[in-house]
Amino acid sequence: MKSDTLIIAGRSYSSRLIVGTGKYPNPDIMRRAIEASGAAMVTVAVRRVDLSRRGGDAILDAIDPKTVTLLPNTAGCYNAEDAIRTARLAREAGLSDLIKLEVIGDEKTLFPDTEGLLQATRVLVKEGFVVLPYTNDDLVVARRLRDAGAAAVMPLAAPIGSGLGVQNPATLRLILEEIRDIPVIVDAGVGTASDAAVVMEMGADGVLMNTGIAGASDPVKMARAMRLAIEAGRLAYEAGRIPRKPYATASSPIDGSIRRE
Amino acid sequence: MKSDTLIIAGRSYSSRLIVGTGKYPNPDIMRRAIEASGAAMVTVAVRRVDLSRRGGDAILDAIDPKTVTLLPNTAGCYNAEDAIRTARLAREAGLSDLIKLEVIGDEKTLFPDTEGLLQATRVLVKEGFVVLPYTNDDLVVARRLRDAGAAAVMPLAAPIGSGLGVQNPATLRLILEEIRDIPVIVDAGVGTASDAAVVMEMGADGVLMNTGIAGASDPVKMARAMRLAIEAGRLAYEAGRIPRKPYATASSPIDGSIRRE
Amino acid sequence: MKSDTLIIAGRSYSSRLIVGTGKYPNPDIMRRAIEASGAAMVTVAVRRVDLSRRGGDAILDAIDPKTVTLLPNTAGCYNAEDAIRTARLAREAGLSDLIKLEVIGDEKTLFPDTEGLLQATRVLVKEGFVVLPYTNDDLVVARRLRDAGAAAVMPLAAPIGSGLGVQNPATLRLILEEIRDIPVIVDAGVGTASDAAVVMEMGADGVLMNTGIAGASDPVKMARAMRLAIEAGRLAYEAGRIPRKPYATASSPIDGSIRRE
Amino acid sequence: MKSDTLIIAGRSYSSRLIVGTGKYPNPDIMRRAIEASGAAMVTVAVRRVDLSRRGGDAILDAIDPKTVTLLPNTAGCYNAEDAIRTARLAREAGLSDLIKLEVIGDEKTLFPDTEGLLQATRVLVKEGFVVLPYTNDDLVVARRLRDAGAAAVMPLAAPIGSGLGVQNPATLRLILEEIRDIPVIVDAGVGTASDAAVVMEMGADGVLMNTGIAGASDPVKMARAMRLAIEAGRLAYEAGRIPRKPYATASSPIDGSIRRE
Amino acid sequence: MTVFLNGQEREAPDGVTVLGLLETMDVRPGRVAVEVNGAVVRRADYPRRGLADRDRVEVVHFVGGG
Amino acid sequence: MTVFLNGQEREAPDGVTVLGLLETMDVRPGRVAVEVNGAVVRRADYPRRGLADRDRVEVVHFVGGG
Amino acid sequence: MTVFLNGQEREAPDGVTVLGLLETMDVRPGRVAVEVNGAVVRRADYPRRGLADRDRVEVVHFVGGG
Amino acid sequence: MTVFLNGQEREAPDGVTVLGLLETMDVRPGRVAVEVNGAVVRRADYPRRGLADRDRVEVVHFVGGG
Repeated sequence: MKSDTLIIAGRSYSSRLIVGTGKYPNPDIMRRAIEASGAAMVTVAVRRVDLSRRGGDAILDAIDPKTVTLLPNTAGCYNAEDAIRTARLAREAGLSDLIKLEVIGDEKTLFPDTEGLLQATRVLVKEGFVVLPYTNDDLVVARRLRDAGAAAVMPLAAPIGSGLGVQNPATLRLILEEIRDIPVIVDAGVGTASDAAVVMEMGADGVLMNTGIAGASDPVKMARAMRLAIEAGRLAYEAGRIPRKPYATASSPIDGSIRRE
Repeated sequence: MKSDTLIIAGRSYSSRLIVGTGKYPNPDIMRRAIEASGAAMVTVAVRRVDLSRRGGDAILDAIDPKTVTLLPNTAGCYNAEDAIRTARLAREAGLSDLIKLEVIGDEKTLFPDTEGLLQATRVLVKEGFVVLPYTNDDLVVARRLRDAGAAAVMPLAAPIGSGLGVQNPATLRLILEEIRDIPVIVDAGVGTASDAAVVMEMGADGVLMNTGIAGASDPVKMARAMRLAIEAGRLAYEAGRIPRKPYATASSPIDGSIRRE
Repeated sequence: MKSDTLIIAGRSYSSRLIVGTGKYPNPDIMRRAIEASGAAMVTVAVRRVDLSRRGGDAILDAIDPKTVTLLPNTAGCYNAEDAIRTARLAREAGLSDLIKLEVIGDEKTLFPDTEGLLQATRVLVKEGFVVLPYTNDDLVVARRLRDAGAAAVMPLAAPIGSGLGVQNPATLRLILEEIRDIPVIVDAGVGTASDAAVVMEMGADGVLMNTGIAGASDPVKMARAMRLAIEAGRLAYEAGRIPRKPYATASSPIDGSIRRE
Repeated sequence: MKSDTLIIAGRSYSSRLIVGTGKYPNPDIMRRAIEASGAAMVTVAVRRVDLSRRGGDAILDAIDPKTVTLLPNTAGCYNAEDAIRTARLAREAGLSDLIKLEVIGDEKTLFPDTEGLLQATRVLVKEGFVVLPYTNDDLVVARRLRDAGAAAVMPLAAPIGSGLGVQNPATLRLILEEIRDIPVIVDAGVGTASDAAVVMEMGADGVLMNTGIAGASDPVKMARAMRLAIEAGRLAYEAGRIPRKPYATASSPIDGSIRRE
Repeated sequence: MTVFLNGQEREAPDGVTVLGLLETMDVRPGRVAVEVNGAVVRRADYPRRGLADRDRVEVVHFVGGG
Repeated sequence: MTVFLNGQEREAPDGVTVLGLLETMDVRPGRVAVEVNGAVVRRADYPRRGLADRDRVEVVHFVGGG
Repeated sequence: MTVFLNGQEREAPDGVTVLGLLETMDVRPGRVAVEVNGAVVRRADYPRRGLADRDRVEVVHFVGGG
Repeated sequence: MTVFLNGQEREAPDGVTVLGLLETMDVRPGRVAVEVNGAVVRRADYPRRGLADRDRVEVVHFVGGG
């Protein structure tokens, strides 16, 4: 069904929801939550193998890359160079050119360093990566990322893990109006189902989230809630909502009711 | 599934969504929208038979009271007396004691006259009605309706047909905290899917809407959106959302990332 | 100056700010805060004389009823009868027919019992009181209070002492549109200066507050802030603000700037 | 009085309000509005002399640079180079090294191009300018501007001329928390007095506005409103507001009221 | 005789019953409710409830509403 | 005799007036209001309004409030 | 010779100075700033800074702006 | 010789290959990526890419992340 299809760099994914794999209570809950979410793409981080703990390839034991597409990220990189190195390693470790590009500019908020992000995007696009940059809600930066060849732009709704929902609908709306040739995927800050629905109703092409699901009291149930919310939001966007009015409009007929004379 | 069950006056309904039957483009779209909504209860208005147009029982041709429960309303009544008369007629015309009680106090906003509402509730409860009063977000009134024997309280989110969504989450939350023995069903003002999800996430037992679906560009699609949104909101409520935080929390591990030395 | 004049029941007061006298750290700070607020009217409560503590007429030692008008309240009354008795005692203890009428319906929120409020208003208006009822943001109730002869209506912005500011601008705006022949004074819930300015910009005739000033870290400074904010809000209301626009409009000339060729 | 003093690059200004000089109905209203605003600094644009209209030095006829400090801007510049050239011309035309630096990245929103802004800031600081950059609400950019030697950072509240007020309090608050050694002056988007008060209550050091005053129905009255609002907001910030609470707290004593037995 | 049917003055045969009146209106009794002078008439009573001159009769049914 | 003064039982001289009662309490009559058995007593009547056994007397004044 | 003054082509006497050009424009030198070929000319240099054929000259001043 | 493996100094046999190093670590080569002195080593090259003294080697893999 068209409402559910997300196309990135010419490839179709059967869900508009991308989920992270961090911070779950245990691998089993993660696996069941991913399944309940219906996600076709999941993010993973790139980290040094822990030499003291032999084995421990937990993430690929829990997730079958044949059923979901892996989207490696460059989380934890604070400059373009580290992000580029991490992207190259991710490509070697994985199976595709997909990279969720993060160049972080601030430890407390994890807000992107947009200068570094643009720089890294330009390098990685030239190297053939399918770059999905995590950015802020700056329209000018979004346009430059697009012009630099990003395969999508992924503005934040709110700080990573904050659960605050869309903090500035006006700027997000401007990006959605402007960026029409590649997907706009809202990445970070979604705390609950309605936050996801709001984003989809604004016309976003998809939502990426991790903590909102993994940190819920019942991650599997929340994963299902998110899946339904994203479908609901997309359908509402397509269905064309009623205009907002300051006064009431009766839904029952005005005439013919019983009145004392 | 428990998440979807709404219990009113001891009887179970298979959906938390109640939909109106007014203002659809045509009966066929209405029928399909109701089906797509999954609603188990639909509202109808009570009006004088139009003597000039013979026949015309359209609503009961389009809706089969064996598959959905009819909930007659007293829309258009501006005082307790008219509402009481209308309720009695509705019971005679219909098949049950259910009544969606409206006593309107203002033509422009269709806000309830809570004095008249309390008065009519007291009378109708004594006559054996299952009274579902449309009220505002006044906690004191909600408690009195409950104490008067109402089978649910149905506070508005915003003016009828306005599509504004919950205008005062704080007062609605107070009602949800206080009224725990009978359902709280949010009635009126829901404009789009996320509005419905928000209400359910606050812990509402159900949502009643009409214009939000009937007035959408594609009512059938919006009906499905609302159904999913209500399920999503309820699941999110049950799943226990993450707390809101002013700063970020990383979803990928802090340590082990690649950094220049 | 006209912007600063509040007229109640035909009498002019030189400030649109009415302040309470409860909860100050000490009488001296209260006196200085009232002075800094510029208020021409202050509220007082009616309480039993404490027989164990001789003397203790503190409030009238700190406030000179010749320089500010006393507005006794019926705070703490949970039914019309208590409020009526308290109003009668207040008239005897004081110098005027002014009464700030409170009939409380809930201990946790201190929301008004609007049924009892209407009842008490009707009785006290007949006895010649100048009734200023503390009410909620229910338009229908506001109109009935006006029709019952109230000298003003005083809807809350938010719960007493909560400091939340206007919780539902839409309903407050409806009251301000409807009630034009008597003052609308927003009573309760103002937490800081901008909250007061917002209310005045919406067209309120005045603001009544207590905790927002008395509970601030520096009550005297906050009193001055509130005075200025109320003047600012009123002036902005009279000055006619610019319309809100989704996009930018340059404030410098478009043409004639220096550009590379 | 300390509350009213704004210090930029070691120099004190007697008001926290900076006003623009564009878009007034006529020079006389502009002059009176500036006076009513109490501003000690006013912005001007740099534009080509109109060779067809001889004379026409209107702005310096209306404003006496001895009584208010001129702050030339680089409005209309869409890249660092144009902004730098304009700044140099402004210094030659004027009397000081002050420059309000704008590098615009989008015509519809007039949002800044933060890459170009950083670049121009670095150049102009080296040339001895006192750079006041108009920026967005990006914390990472704000910190870099500071580190590049900007004399203040001037994040927008909303698009220039939009009158929307602070669109993202969370991000503005983060900037105010982080940038403590130079002033944070909110530039653009203030529509009415309460918008200005809100910004000052958050701890901003000043506000720069133009359209909010010049475009009001009565600019002189609105100028006065803005002056008072900024004082009120600053005083409230210093006075320490009460905490927000979800429930009520009585302002009159709990005990000793009259109750039926 | 004259009855006020849904607010309109109408001629009706002397002593007509509620059921008789509904039949002259082509209304199916199973889907309406009837009030005479402000009091509901139970459906079972339609055949025997006679009307008097100047009675106010309301005949209502369900229509679409919210 | 016994009166209930602000809810507390108190002994008072037989036939004491409101004014007399206030004086025993050290209360300045000018700043209080008095209710006896639910009805307000006007200030001018304090000297002549006598109290009876088991009367309920309320003596109130203004305190700080919002 | 020809100069480009504020983007417009203009005839000017050979070897005219910035000051000379401003005078032909009736512009008071004290309130403007001048750029020749992208570089600012200091006010003190107006009398001696000569212009050459096809020079691009910008003459700007302050106008109302925000 | 000494290599810096994931930031830690380690002894390694002279001339060891990337594959050899991974084997001493008990790491399955199919699930990791390797960087030597800042440059990625393709998986096919692990058996023949020899390491030198003081080489900086990074061995990474996928872990849970958002």
